[in-house]
Parts: sequence; C-alpha cells; structure tokens
Amino acid sequence: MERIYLDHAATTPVDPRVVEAMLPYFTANFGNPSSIYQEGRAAKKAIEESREKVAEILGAADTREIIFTGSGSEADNLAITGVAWAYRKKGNHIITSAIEHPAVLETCKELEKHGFAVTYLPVDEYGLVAPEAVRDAITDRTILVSLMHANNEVGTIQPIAEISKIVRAKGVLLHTDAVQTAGSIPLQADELGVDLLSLSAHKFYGPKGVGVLYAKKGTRLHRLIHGGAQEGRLRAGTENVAGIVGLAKALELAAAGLEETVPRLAELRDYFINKIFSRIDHVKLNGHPTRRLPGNINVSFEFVEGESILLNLDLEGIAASSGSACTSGALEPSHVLLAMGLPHETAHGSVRFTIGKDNTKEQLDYVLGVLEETIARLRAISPLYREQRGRKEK
Amino acid sequence: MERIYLDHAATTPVDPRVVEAMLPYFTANFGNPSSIYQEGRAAKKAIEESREKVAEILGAADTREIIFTGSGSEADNLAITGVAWAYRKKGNHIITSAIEHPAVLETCKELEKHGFAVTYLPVDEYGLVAPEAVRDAITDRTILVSLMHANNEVGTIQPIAEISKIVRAKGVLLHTDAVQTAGSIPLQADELGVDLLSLSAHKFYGPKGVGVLYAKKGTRLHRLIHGGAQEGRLRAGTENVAGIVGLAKALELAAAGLEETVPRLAELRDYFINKIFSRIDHVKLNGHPTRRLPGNINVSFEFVEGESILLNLDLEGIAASSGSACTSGALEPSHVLLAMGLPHETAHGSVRFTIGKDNTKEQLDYVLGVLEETIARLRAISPLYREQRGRKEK
Amino acid sequence: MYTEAVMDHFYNPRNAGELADADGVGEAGNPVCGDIMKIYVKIEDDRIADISFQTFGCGAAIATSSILTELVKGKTVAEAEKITNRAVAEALGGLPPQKMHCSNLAADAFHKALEAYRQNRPKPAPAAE
Amino acid sequence: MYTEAVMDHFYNPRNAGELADADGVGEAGNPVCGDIMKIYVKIEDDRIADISFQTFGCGAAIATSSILTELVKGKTVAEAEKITNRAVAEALGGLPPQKMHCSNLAADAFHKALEAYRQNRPKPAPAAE
Ligand SMILES: Cc1ncc(COP(=O)(O)O)c(C=O)c1O
Ligand SMILES: Cc1ncc(COP(=O)(O)O)c(C=O)c1O
Repeated sequence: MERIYLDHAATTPVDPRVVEAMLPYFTANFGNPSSIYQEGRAAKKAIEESREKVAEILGAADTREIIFTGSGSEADNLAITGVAWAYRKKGNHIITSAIEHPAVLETCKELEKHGFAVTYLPVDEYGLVAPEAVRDAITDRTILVSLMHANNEVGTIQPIAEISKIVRAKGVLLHTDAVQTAGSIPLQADELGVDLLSLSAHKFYGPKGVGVLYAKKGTRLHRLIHGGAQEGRLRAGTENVAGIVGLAKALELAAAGLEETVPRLAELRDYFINKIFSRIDHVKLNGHPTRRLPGNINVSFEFVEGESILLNLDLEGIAASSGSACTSGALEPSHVLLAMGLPHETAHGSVRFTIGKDNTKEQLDYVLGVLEETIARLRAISPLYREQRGRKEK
Repeated sequence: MERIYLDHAATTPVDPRVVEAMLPYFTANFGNPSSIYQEGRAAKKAIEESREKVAEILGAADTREIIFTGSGSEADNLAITGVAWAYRKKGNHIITSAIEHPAVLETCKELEKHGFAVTYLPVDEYGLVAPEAVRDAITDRTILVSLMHANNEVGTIQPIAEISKIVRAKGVLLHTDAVQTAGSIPLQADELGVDLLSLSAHKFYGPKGVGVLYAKKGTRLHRLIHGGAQEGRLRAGTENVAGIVGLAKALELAAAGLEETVPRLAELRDYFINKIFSRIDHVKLNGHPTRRLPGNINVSFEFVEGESILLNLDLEGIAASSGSACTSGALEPSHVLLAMGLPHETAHGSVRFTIGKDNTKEQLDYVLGVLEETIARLRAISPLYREQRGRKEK
Repeated sequence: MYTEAVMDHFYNPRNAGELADADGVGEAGNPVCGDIMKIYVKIEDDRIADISFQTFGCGAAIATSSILTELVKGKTVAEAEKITNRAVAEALGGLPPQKMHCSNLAADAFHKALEAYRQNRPKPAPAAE
Repeated sequence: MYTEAVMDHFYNPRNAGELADADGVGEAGNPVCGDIMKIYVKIEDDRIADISFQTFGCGAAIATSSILTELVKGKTVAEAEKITNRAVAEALGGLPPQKMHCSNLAADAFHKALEAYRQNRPKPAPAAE
C-alpha cells in the first residue's frame, strides 16, 4: 500500500536534488574547511557560497549574519542563551509566549535557574499573542523578546512585524523561531524586523541535523558550543559541510517554489478542513481560521483520544500527529492547546495533518474516508460519546 | 595530478560503504524518530541499532550510555559543562591539561567565568601528563578530570588507564576526549576506566556534524541544548538520523579494521620519520617517540615557517597541516607545542602529516622528495638559515 | 512501539460496547489524563457470564481493556478477581514503559465492576443452620 | 585564500637571497611572531640599483617581500621611499585580513634598509654658497 505522509511539520524527506548537491561533500570534497590546502579551501568555499545563498534568501545584509548550527533547537538555544549572557549587564528579563517550542521554553526555564526572569505571555483561543501584551511586559530590565513566527502544532502565524515595532521602539532585541515558516511562507528577516531568527533544514526538504541562526549585525552573542573559531567564533566544531550545502540548496528550492506552493497547499488545507466538518460531527478546528500555515490542519475529535486515531490511520497507511499526551510519552497533552484554552479531553483528541508539496487531492480524499471510519469506530467504543449522543446529534 | 592527502587527523573522506548506509535515511526512511507511525518507528529503530553498535564497540554496559551529539566539540562541551553544573553542589574544581583541544580548553575558560576553578596541568617535552601531577592537583572540591586520550597535533597517547586509578580512588569523574583515538586504536571505555568519553565521526571515515558522548551509567549530566526529550533528555533536537547511522557504520568498519591498520600505519609512520631524518637536517620530532598515534608524524623544520611549507606541498599536490600561527589565523603558534617547551620559532616551523588507511609507501616516497626540495628552497631564502649554516653543518 | 498482540486487540477489540443488563459497571481513569475505561459484567452462577468494555484512550488503553475481557470471561468471580494490571500487560506481551501507569487500568475498572455487582445484588439469605 | 599574484610571488620569488655588497640592510618582524624579513639595497645615483630579500615566514610574508623588490627596483630613492605596506598588499591583489598586520612588513624592512644606507654613506659635502 502507498503510504500517505501528512506530517510535514514533524519532518520532510530530503529532496533528491538536495541529496545530489550534498553527495560530493562526503567523498570527493571532504576537506576540513579550516585547512589551508586545496581540499580545505574547496570545503570552505562550499560553506561560504551556502552562506551567501541563505543570507540572500533571508534578506540578510551581511553573510556574517548567518550562523550554521546543528539543529533548529541549537539555533534557538544559541539565540536565547547567547543574548542572555551577552546582555546580562544590561538586564535579566526575557519575554516569550506560552506556546513556544520546547527548544525555547526549556532554554528559558534553564536561564531562570541562573538568575534570569522570564515572562511567558498567554495567547488567545487562536494561539495569537497580543502585541499590547508584549508592550506591557517590557521593563527596563528586558533584554530579549522571543516569539515564534508560526506555531508548529496549530500553525498560527504571529504578527511579528507589528510586534517588532513595539519591541524595537523600546530598544529590546527580538528573536523569532521561524523553524516552521522557513521554506513554507515568504520569510525576510529585514521585513519582519527581527534581530535573530532560527530555522532548521529538515522542515523544508533538507537534511536533519543542520540549522541556521540569523543574527543581525551588531547583535552581541555569547557562544553555546566552545572550541575552535568556526562560524565567526560563534559555534565551534568542524562544520557539517554536506549538511550546510544541503540546507542552502533546500532553502533555495523552497524559496523558488513558494509562489506556487503557498496557494496550492492553502487550497488543499481548506478543502480538507471543510470536508472534515461536513463529514464528521463534534469536531473543533484548532488555531486561527485564516492566519495559519498553508499546510496546517489541526482538529480535535471529541470523545476520542488522539493516539488511537493515529494508530488507526497508520494501519491504513497514513502518517499524522497529535497533541495527545500519549504520542509524546508526556503526562500532559499539548501545552499549546492547553494555553489556547482547550479542555484536557479535547486536547487529547487533537490530530494534526500537515500537507507537503507532494500531497495530492486524491490522497486527501482517501484520508477523509479513513478518518471518518476511524472516528466512528473509536467513538463506538468510547464511553464519553455514548453519554453525549442523546443530547446533541447532527 | 593525483592528490596525496596526509591530514587524516583534520578530517577523513566518508567511506563509500558509510555513504551507502546513510542514503536511505535521507529519502525513503526520512521519518522523525519521535513520531509514532511507521516512518517514525523505522527512524527510531535505525538510531537504536546504531546506539547498540556504538555501545558494543566502546564497551559500554548499557545503550543509554551513548548520547549522539552534533560534533566532537559538542560532546566535549556537554561532558564538561554537563558535569560542572550537575555536580556544582559537590564542588567547583576541574582539572585538565594545557594541551587539550580548544573544545575542552575554551569550555573550561567559560566555566571559570561562572565560578568554577580550573587547573591546567603542564606536560613534559613529549606531551605527557604525569599521573602524579593529577593526584596532586585533586582537592576535595574537584568534580572532574578531563584529559585527552591522544593529542590531535603530536599524537601523544596519555596513560588514561593509569590516571583513572588515581582519579577514581578519589571519587572524581574522568572524561577523555577520544576524538583522535576512536577508530584509530582500540578504545574501550571500561578498560580505560573513564566516566565520559567523546568522539567525532568525521575522524574515522564517517560524516561531519555528528559525535558521541559516552556517559557511564550513574554519571549525572546537565544538558547543553534544551528542548525536546531526545537522547534520554540529554540533547534536544530532531536526531540527525543519517549522520548517526553513518557514525555507527564508520565506527564498525574502523573497529573491524584496527588489527590490520594499526601496525601498518605505524610502520609507514616510522618509515616516514626515519626518512625525513636521514634526508633533511635540523629537524625535530615533536611528540613521543613510541607512545603516539599510528598515523601521526609531527616534525619541526628549523629556519622555515610551517605555512610556507604547506603552501609549497599543496602546490605539489600534498595536503598536510602545521602548528604555525599562520595556518589558523591565530597570533600564537600551537599551544600544544609551546606547552611541550618548543621555542616559538621551532613551533612555527612544525608540520603534521597524518597517514590514513588508503595512503601507500609510494605516496610517502613522493612526499619525501617534495619535502626535501621544499625545505631546501625555503631555507635558501630564509635569513635564519644563512646565519646558522656556518655553525652547524651536517 | 506496541507488540502485535496490542495492535491486534486495538484493531479488533473483543467485547466492545455496552452491556444493557449488566450486573455491575466499573470505571477507571479520567478524561483529563486521556484515559477512561468502563467495564460491564454479567454474573451467572458466580461466573463472569458476559463482559464488555468501553474505552476512551490510547491504543494501549483499548488493547488492555479488550484483552482483559477475554482473560476473565467464563471464569469464576473468585478466579477472575485475581487479575492484575501487570498480568494484563503481560498477556499483551508487554507495554511501552510510559504506558504501564496511565493506560493500564482495565483491571482496576474490572475490580470496580465486581464491587458494584456485590453492592447491587440482594444479600444471600443466611444459610440454614 | 591567497590571490594568484601572491601564489606566483611565493612560488617564484623575485630577487631572493643576500646582496653581498649592499649599501643598506633592513630587518622587520621577529621569529617569535613567525615572520622576519630582511631587505638588502644597493643604491647608485640615488636610485635603487639592486635589491634583494630574505624571508622567514608564511606565504604572504614571502610574497610581499618579493613584490616589494620589484616595485621599488630602479626607482629613485625619493620615489621608492613612498611605498607602504598597504601599497604592497594592493599590488598583490590584496591579502587575507589576518595577514595584513603580521606578515605585511616588507615596506618596513625596506624603509629600515634605506635608513641604514643613509647612516652608512659619507655625509655629502655642504653645498658651496
Ligand atoms: C582532540 C579533538 N577534540 C575535539 C575535536 C572536535 O571535533 P569536531 O570538529 O567534530 O567538533 C577534534 C577535531 O576537530 C579533536 O581533534
Ligand atoms: C517551532 C519549532 N522550533 C524548533 C524546532 C526544533 O528543530 P530541530 O528539531 O531541528 O532541533 C522545531 C521542530 O522540531 C519546531 O517545530
């Protein structure tokens, strides 16, 4: 059976053209970029050309603003810890939101142990941070605001450019975790008005284990991984040359395709959402109705639990994900859904489908059929559904 | 012209069998190991099988002792910072040596800013740390001793097993940076008696951008990169699945080949050293005459500067490296050579050749010829050589 | 992640649904945790004559409920009562560690159903001396 | 890393060696830093009639020494004296940033050689009034 992969927010397959671009850097061009001889210079050149590509696509003013890291998480850690320690004398206050990725939240929690104070801003029912709440939270001790560009679970896109005006007017640095938006929607650091921006190659058909931190010129950063002088002394360790080349190639391909993919995926997304609502009752759309990533569908099916839905879909050849605690081995369901005000039981029943560039309408139609059957089957054995049936029927 | 690569301590080409093993994890098996569906489970399985392989080869008692990182540098940083913060209540003293890799030295320097005290032990003229010096340096505030297994520049192999007895008797943890020994000589964490051990795939024909920290069961560690629950909560970020598979495959191939490569490389090494000494005057061997890595040759050619030697060799198709300041853009020549007592000018004239598994005696003979001419040519224009010539002639 | 037995019971749950004329109903878990199990029992001649379950929860929760019904069906109450959550997990060939606590509650629900049955049934007439 | 001009002057250095009958010798740098340049000049009719260099140092150090000798050879002392380290680097099509300071000392050595020449030569007789 052909598998249908609908979890592109989790990771994506590497584009064959990206693999092709990477291959020479494993074998023929394997030099260490720090070496001065021919093999080293070739590797260095590959990295610097990749840096130029990435800088151009992100609207960076200088190639030195691009720092290659070992993941999106590392980029987030470097941005937040890096600014925290570099600006410690100026202040100790950081502002973020309740729905950030753990790479941001856990980094902030860690800094709290070292004398930093962190404000976790709430979000509304759609997952939006209020710009005024950012303004009100800033004090004269605030050194950094870190707000994600789009949420990985519900796809809500934050008004970063608007928030930037407030943050910059107060002379505070702004970081955005753009791991979900890089390669998915147009993304220009200068237009967004951010000082720091993280991304991760494996979210846009690039390899796993390589990310970027964009850090605007003049932003001081303390490094996270100490050692050699690589990446402008901001990230030690022999560079993952093949990975960096792959990241740049993937970002280039994604950027070139955006004009076509954004509207197409958004159309598939809306088609899928509408069909779910017309075919299944007691469903809730999580996230914002319009300000959401083109490929993101996040719905809660009441009276059933998310993991069991995923298992069932998986058996039918479909890959999707859930904010249920059971899918992550956590005790609590998704902190994002809870922050948006969902009751625990509804959060447990959430399923996220994220469409990628190769998904088709036919695949979605097949998924809809399986989904309808799955929900019916699981509701039939759910003690919660039975109780409800009398009260409200479609 | 066929290039002759003699800088295997800097990096190695990825073995084609390793590339082969990695390829499926870019495309067909691209799932996120945290996902519960088929694609995710396959990726998870690949990581866990790799972990088992690595654990077995390193003599680990439990697969959970193997933590995959984004580089050798990250493994070093995680070991040292991780132990420092986890044992902060027990003490704040760390012991290391003056000849460690920057990934260790700079991490220690960073910790000094956070209230830790670090002892940098000296080495003798061969680059050896005296076990008694370790004993004498340990106080009741000492929480960690970090000493490299073999030095990357001069190849000197430290008596880690002997030092372990002293360190463990005092109830102190022992970390070894085995980046240069993993895949080069037999390496068993249990036999060495270390609690933590770092390695990096690109030093043994694996990919760049992936490393391992072995951390013996019971060793508490504070993580460096915060976020998701990957790697037993010790290293957040979506796993570099292809890289991890490549690392394990490369280590497996290296381990299987050791019995054959160790004596063969040592023989080539000694042949090369002897020939240099018989053909070129005013040469000094840096490092230990016998306790050195099988592939390492480090010599100083007096009256000439290392970078100019490398440039000349490079023009003749040969890749080697140097402890000269000029090759790294640093102001000082190699901290390793200076710590071993070499005068600055001799350190500037050092050249390191590191032989790999595919080098041949014929290649070395060609290199010897070029080297002889190069040294003669550069000495002919050196103001230092002229002055010396009268005094001491061969 | 899951054994074949878990997947089989998840995909083809045995004895799912309500039991209209149950002698006892027991429930364990709560929706906040994401797992609720309801077990219905019918007792005849001191035996588990019929049993069914309803479960809101993950694959493990559904599978443990399903296999429990198979494990105890037809047994005497005294015998059936000995079942533990651990025995249920073992019958499935094991569960992932993080599932052992939260999703493995079927035996608890079953014990509550038996308790309810005891509460409900008319006290037996005292035996003639 | 290096321009073609640097590599050319490194590999085929011009005017390398000692000048037996030099009118002035100048030296810059020191072995601790890894760069020493020695410039020998022969002056005739107030012109740089001959010039040579000896250099211990990296590729950039050798190349700057070599091109300096070409740049000033044949010029009048007054003209040649205007040469700067920057001009030497430019004549090579530029140097890597980290090489600008430590390895770009040929002009300094040359200026010292001219100074030595002035110190050495017999003072010219004062012009008749
Ligand atoms: C001894 C030693 N430690 C650590 C490292 C760092 O490894 P990586 O470059 O993979 O970060 C290296 C090599 O660069 C090394 O030789
Ligand atoms: C919003 C967001 N931030 C950060 C990350 C972390 O990226 P990585 O897994 O490459 O470390 C992810 C994905 O895992 C993400 O979705």
